Amino acid sequence: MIQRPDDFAKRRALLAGLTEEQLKERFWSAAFSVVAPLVELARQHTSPSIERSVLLRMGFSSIEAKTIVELCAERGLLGKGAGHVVLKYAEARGLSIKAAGEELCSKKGWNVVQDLFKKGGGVLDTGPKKED
Amino acid sequence: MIQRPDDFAKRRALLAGLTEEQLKERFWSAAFSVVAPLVELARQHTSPSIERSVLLRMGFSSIEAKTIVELCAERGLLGKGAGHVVLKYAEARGLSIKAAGEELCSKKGWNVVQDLFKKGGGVLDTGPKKED
Amino acid sequence: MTLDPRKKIDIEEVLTDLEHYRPRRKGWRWREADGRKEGAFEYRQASKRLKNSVPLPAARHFGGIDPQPDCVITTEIASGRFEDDIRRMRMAAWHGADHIMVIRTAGQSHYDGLIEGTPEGVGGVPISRKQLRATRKALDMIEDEVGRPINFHSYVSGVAGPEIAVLFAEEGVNGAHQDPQYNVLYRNVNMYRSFVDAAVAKAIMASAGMLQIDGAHNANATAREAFKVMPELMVQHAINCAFSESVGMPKDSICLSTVPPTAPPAPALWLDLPYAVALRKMFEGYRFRAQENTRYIESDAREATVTHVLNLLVSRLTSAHIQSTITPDEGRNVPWHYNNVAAIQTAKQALVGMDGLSELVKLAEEGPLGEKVRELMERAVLFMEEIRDSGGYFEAVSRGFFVDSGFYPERNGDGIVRDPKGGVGHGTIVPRDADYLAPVCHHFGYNALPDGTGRPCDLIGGCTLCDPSKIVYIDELDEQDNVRTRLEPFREHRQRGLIRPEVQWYGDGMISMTMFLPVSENLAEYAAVAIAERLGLLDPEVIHKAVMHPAEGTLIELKAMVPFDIDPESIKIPEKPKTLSEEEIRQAVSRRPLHAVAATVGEDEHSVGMREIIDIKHGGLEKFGIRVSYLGTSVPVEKLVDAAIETDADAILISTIITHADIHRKNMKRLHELCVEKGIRDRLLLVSGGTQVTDDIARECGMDAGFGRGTKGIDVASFLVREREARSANRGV
Amino acid sequence: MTLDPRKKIDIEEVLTDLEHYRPRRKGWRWREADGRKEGAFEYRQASKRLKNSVPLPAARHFGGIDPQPDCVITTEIASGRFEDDIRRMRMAAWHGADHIMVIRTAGQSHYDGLIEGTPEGVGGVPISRKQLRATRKALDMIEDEVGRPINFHSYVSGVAGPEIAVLFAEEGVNGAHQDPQYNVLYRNVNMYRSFVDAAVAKAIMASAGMLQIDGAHNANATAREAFKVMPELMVQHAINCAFSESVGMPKDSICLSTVPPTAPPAPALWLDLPYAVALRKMFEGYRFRAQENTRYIESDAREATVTHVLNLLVSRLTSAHIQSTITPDEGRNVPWHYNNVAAIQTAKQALVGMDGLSELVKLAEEGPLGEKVRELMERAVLFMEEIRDSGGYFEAVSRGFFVDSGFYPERNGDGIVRDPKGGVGHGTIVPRDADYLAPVCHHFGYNALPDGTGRPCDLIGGCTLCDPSKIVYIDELDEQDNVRTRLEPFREHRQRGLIRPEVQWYGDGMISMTMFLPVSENLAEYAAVAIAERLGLLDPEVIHKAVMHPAEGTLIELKAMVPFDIDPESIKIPEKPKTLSEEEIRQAVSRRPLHAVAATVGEDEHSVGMREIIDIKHGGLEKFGIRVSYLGTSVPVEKLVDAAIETDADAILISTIITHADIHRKNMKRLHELCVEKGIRDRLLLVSGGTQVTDDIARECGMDAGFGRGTKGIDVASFLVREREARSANRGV
Repeated sequence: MIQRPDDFAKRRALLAGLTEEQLKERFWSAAFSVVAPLVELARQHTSPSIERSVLLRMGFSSIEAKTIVELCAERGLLGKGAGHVVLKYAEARGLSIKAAGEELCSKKGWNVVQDLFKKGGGVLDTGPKKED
Repeated sequence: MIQRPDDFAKRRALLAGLTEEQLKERFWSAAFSVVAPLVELARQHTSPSIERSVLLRMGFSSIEAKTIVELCAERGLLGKGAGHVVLKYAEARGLSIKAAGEELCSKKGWNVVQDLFKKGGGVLDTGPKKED
Repeated sequence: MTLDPRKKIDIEEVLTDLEHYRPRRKGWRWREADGRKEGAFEYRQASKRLKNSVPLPAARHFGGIDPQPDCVITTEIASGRFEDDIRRMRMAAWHGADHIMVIRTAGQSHYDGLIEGTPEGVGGVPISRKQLRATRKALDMIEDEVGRPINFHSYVSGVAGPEIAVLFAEEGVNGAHQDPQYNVLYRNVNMYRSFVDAAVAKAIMASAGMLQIDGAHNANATAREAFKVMPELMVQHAINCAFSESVGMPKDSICLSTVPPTAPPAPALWLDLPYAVALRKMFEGYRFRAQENTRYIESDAREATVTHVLNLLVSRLTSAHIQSTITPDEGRNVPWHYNNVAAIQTAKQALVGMDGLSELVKLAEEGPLGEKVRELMERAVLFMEEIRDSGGYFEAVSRGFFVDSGFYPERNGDGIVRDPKGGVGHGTIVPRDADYLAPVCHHFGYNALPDGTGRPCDLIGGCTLCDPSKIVYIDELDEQDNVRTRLEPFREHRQRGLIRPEVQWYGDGMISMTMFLPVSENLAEYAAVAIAERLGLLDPEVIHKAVMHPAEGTLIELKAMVPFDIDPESIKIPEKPKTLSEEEIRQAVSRRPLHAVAATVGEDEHSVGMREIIDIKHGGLEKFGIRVSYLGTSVPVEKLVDAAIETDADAILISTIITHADIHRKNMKRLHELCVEKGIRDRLLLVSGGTQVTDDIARECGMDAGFGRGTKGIDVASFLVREREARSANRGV
Repeated sequence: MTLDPRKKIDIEEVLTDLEHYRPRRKGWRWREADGRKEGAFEYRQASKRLKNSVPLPAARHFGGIDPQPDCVITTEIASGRFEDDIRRMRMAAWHGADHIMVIRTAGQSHYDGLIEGTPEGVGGVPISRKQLRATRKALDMIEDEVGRPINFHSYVSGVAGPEIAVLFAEEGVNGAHQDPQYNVLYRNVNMYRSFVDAAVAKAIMASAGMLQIDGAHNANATAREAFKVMPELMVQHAINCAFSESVGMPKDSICLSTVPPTAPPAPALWLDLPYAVALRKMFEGYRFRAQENTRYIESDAREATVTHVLNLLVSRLTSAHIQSTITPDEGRNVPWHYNNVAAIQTAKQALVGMDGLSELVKLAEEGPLGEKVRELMERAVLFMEEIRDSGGYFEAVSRGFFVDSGFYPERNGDGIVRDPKGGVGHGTIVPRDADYLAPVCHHFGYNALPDGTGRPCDLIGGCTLCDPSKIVYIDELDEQDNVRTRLEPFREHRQRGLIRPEVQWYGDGMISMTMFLPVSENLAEYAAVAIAERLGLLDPEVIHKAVMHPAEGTLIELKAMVPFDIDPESIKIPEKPKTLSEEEIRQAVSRRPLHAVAATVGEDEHSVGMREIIDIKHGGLEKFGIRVSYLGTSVPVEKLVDAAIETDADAILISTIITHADIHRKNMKRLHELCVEKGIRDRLLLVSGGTQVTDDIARECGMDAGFGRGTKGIDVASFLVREREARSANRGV
């Protein structure tokens, strides 16, 4: 930012007449406006760490989670959800979740997965969706 | 003092109605009553240290002052004032204050002093005058 | 598994069967408020008493009370080895800490995934499942020992936030730092990635009832003039608060990390108090963690302590749900464990000392305080609105809105600038497709769960948050860098109980030395190191210096390593004599009366100790029927001997405190010699006491016994009765 | 004779021609109030700036300001040797003390007369004319050096009060303790003698404009439960105030010595604040000296410091004309000189930190505070009235009214009892006869001056108070025990500038060591002594211990003597390189541009230091035309090297603070090695900085230079320019 002198006296003119309660309302209203697009961004995106967190919750080790997410990402499948990938593969092959994941870890079954998600899913992007 | 429970609640009845200013007046009035006899005691008495302080102020060394006061005390002359003794002796002998004190220090001239204060002055006492 | 206060915690035992250990609870615990009496006093801001604890030193004057303040007290632990952390946590808990914050190893925030095992860390420990589980297990034992829940805390930041949040939820971590702004500004993590991850992490944290602490205080620590950053701090707090609430975190789990922004010689309260008040108005309903100011901590531990107390004053004049502590050696090195304890003691002492303060004084909102509060609030509103009106948060960051050293709306143009298309993790977020699915519970964001799904994890037969048996435990991945290899070299050392100083790790040998040298600063520093080297200490390093006067001298503190152990077998500890029973003493005295004369000698007006030894009301000698003639204070030794002869006493008791020029020794010797001269030494028992007296010193000086700090009447009574009987026996009486 | 801040005070010079030295002023001096700006701040409770001083350590963040609080700050000095006292006073004055209180040697209060010469004291110095004159002479030099009047203070108590008062008035002592009750209760001086002497002493003190401080605070230090003695303290203060006023002392020369009566873990403010308020109401118009609580000082310096700050808070919430300081080591030994400085720094720091506090908060007199204030005042009134109604003061003392541990009117029957017909000096007062005469000025009481006498001393041609030339100076009485014999053994030591630590006296060799031992309290104490002995230290003695956990370990502080000197000739101090002039640097850079890449490395967010080195606004590198690409914080070393290659930089500057596991060394080595690997080491200047970095460490780790705390931009710029030129020269470029 460029330098700017302290022009508070001028800027506060807008606020001088407000009660404390009004001031707070104004602050929080602006704060929630500022975060709203951030929340929306988060709602509509995922990340490697998020997907690993899903796999952890599904009972995979951190090592397995890392491998599966990497393999998903390479195949453009993160937008489907890595857990989703494992789940669909397990259902398709009649395996337990755990066994399905282990197979995928050992790089088996990915062609099946690709078929299951024929559309292929999102590609890596570099910013928020709305900016794409 | 014998033990006594905290009967403040009872005792304060006397004071409860007073303003803060009245409370302060009462405190200081009692305080000055308590010290009045102490001040009077001090006004009417002297001590070896007081008399030495007089001699110091007259230009004697602490060693001289100590000797003169001891010799005065032995002769019951403290009640006259040790400085007074030196002064009278100096006047009687036509000596400077300093020279007079030095003579008295060397135990000379005390018979002259005794004559100068024929009444002999007070004796050591063990308490305030009014209690004698 | 329970701890015995007399035994060290057994790390081997902690590590045993860790695979199956489950935390016994989740979620944050506040202290149980308990305005109540302790000893002679009533407290207005106290919490439940501890079962085991170490009170403040001065507590011995107040019956050993250890009142606990109302707020949770934090200690930050960063030894780099979790096995040493655990011991430090136990010490901290005994002094009143119930929020144990474990600092992560340097670099973990850029580690894209979880660390497993127990490698050694730098500036903190690698946070891993094994480390967390072992620590939580130890803390469960420690909380039983002290009788208060202990909150375990670490960091859900960096590029692995969601995973770490899951790990924390699974392993019973009770609180965590989570603030996507921290990643962006101070860890250079890509801003989109930070916020996307944060939402998921926060949702998981909320599910486990964790308390979230934000990261705004870092702006304080980073800004050039921390006291100008106040409007921005409010903005940063609000962004994290609003974002957290928006993703479903309850307001009372959202805690602001606030720091009084300045420190003396600045007029600290004049700046800090209005800010604290403004925050508490603006953020009503949220929780407050009052952190210490670290921006201005230098190497002077005294200075850090005083500033800490001023910070605690701000807490007491406003409010704090959590009171953080920073070790007073923060300005010189990685914290040493006894400094964790020092900081906790300072917090406890000051908070208890200021108990009820806000009932005694009121904030003067009508004066300059109110004006400054209002001004800060207005500046914060303007800041937030400028962000909104300038294209939003990402735009603001990319334009250097944050950590500018101007007092907003003033701008110095030196804020931190981050590129939205840069930073760690740039290019890694992915839009969720229409059929995106995450078949687990407490997941945030779009999730195309099939219609009719109950719990999301029903799709997979349960997730780890619902069924912890599914959690996969990994022990170690690195055969060299783990707790067992670290413990091995000291195995025999531990078993033999060899003694070596430490400040950070078992057996590190580090000590500190403080010395004044009557020379200038520069020379003093090198001379001090030379002294340490000549003493045979290793690696001496100056950790603090202070000019007392440019020419008259310099105070130096240095650290160095002691290069040897002390074998406890080689130390002779004199046994503490057992006392007789009260009844035995009373009978002996009633058979044969015992009379003592007593006084403090020299110019010692400290009669309290002696009077406690004598006085019947304090269980002193009189209680057992021993008659004591107390001659008063500053009594010449001669007078005591005369009195003993006159009254045909059996004993002389003297008390002395001044150690200057060994006056206590001289008085003791004089007493002994006088009694010899007067031919009464044989029939008199000579006893001396005082805080600096030991039995050895007293005996060297001709006394029959000496008693130091902590002596009770019964100790002296036992000695008198026993010694008199022994002498009678010798004389064949 | 003036002092040079770069030179030690020369005691030989102070002693020269002392016979003819006259104090240049008499009477007490307050600080000159001066609410004013210092650096970025405005102070409401500040006094005039000092000419020379040592600021607080944190002042370096605020332009080195050293704001001075409004109130006089006291330090108490008690080394036992006045020649060492003087050095300590100089150090104290540089840190802000302007009230130097010299403690008297043990026994002097029972010495019936004046001491002459300079014998060594115990717990203080023998107060004599020579000692006073030499000290005043030194203080006159010191006050010129610091630029503020220094008040010199000692004791007019004991059985030689009137003489000492004369001595003080003659020698320019500015303040003194005088309270006859102190003699009676704590020195067992006969009560009649005490009051008779006191009246004369006070009148003389008043004549010289001395400030009088009373002795009531001793009841605090003596009572078993000091917080119950509050009504009595008010009574004691009032008796001395009323007595002093009655003998002619002006109200504003009468100063109460008040102490917050309690300390944590008691709810200290809850008890101390109402008491402080009650006192200030009841004693309006008198002066207040706020003394530290010493009743509850233990051996823990940290604890003492925190309690001190709470005491300072009481002063700031009420008022204090004088703020006393007690050294934090009071609870363990006779104060060490650097602890005098520590306590003064604490007072300055806390007072400045709380500048203006009473404008920000108001006493809540409507609540419990007001009730408690009223109660204390009422209890004091009842106490005073009971004395009056029970036969007066002497009767009250003889019945044990004072220092009873009950909360008046409660009585525990354990007060101090004194016999009116006993005590030191019993039977020595004499009634003044009708013709009693004292031919000197400022004499109190009956004086049968002849009619028409002008000044009383006209009778003798002037007294010493009117004509100082009459004062008789005695040099030494004891040929063995005097300052010259004490200085002799160290004459050569001083001349050669040999270095030995000290804490009390020149060359005493004493240092302290702090260590944590992972064993129980009892074992730790003996093991610590064993360690000190094995290091070759003499007479180790434990001065503090603190249980960290009963089984996990104990903190030990011990003192011991270093048995050798360090010869400064044997120490090699690396020379600080002189910087180039700004113009030289600018020209060199304009001749040949210089570009650096810079970042903090590792996980280091402490960018302030680095930014100050770089930033044009802070006189950093940019100011000289050096271009710096700042890459931010926590930047991996690899990235820096890449950036340097990309931009063809001439230098890489890194900053690092964390020393844990030697991360700073590792980062430096890694940077060096990477540059070697990439083949660019020769063309790059590698510089590292940080508070823990030294040039030696940096060079060891492969850097070209290292810069530590206090570095300025010009230091780094000079190095870069010089080193680049040196290299070019070597390469023949």
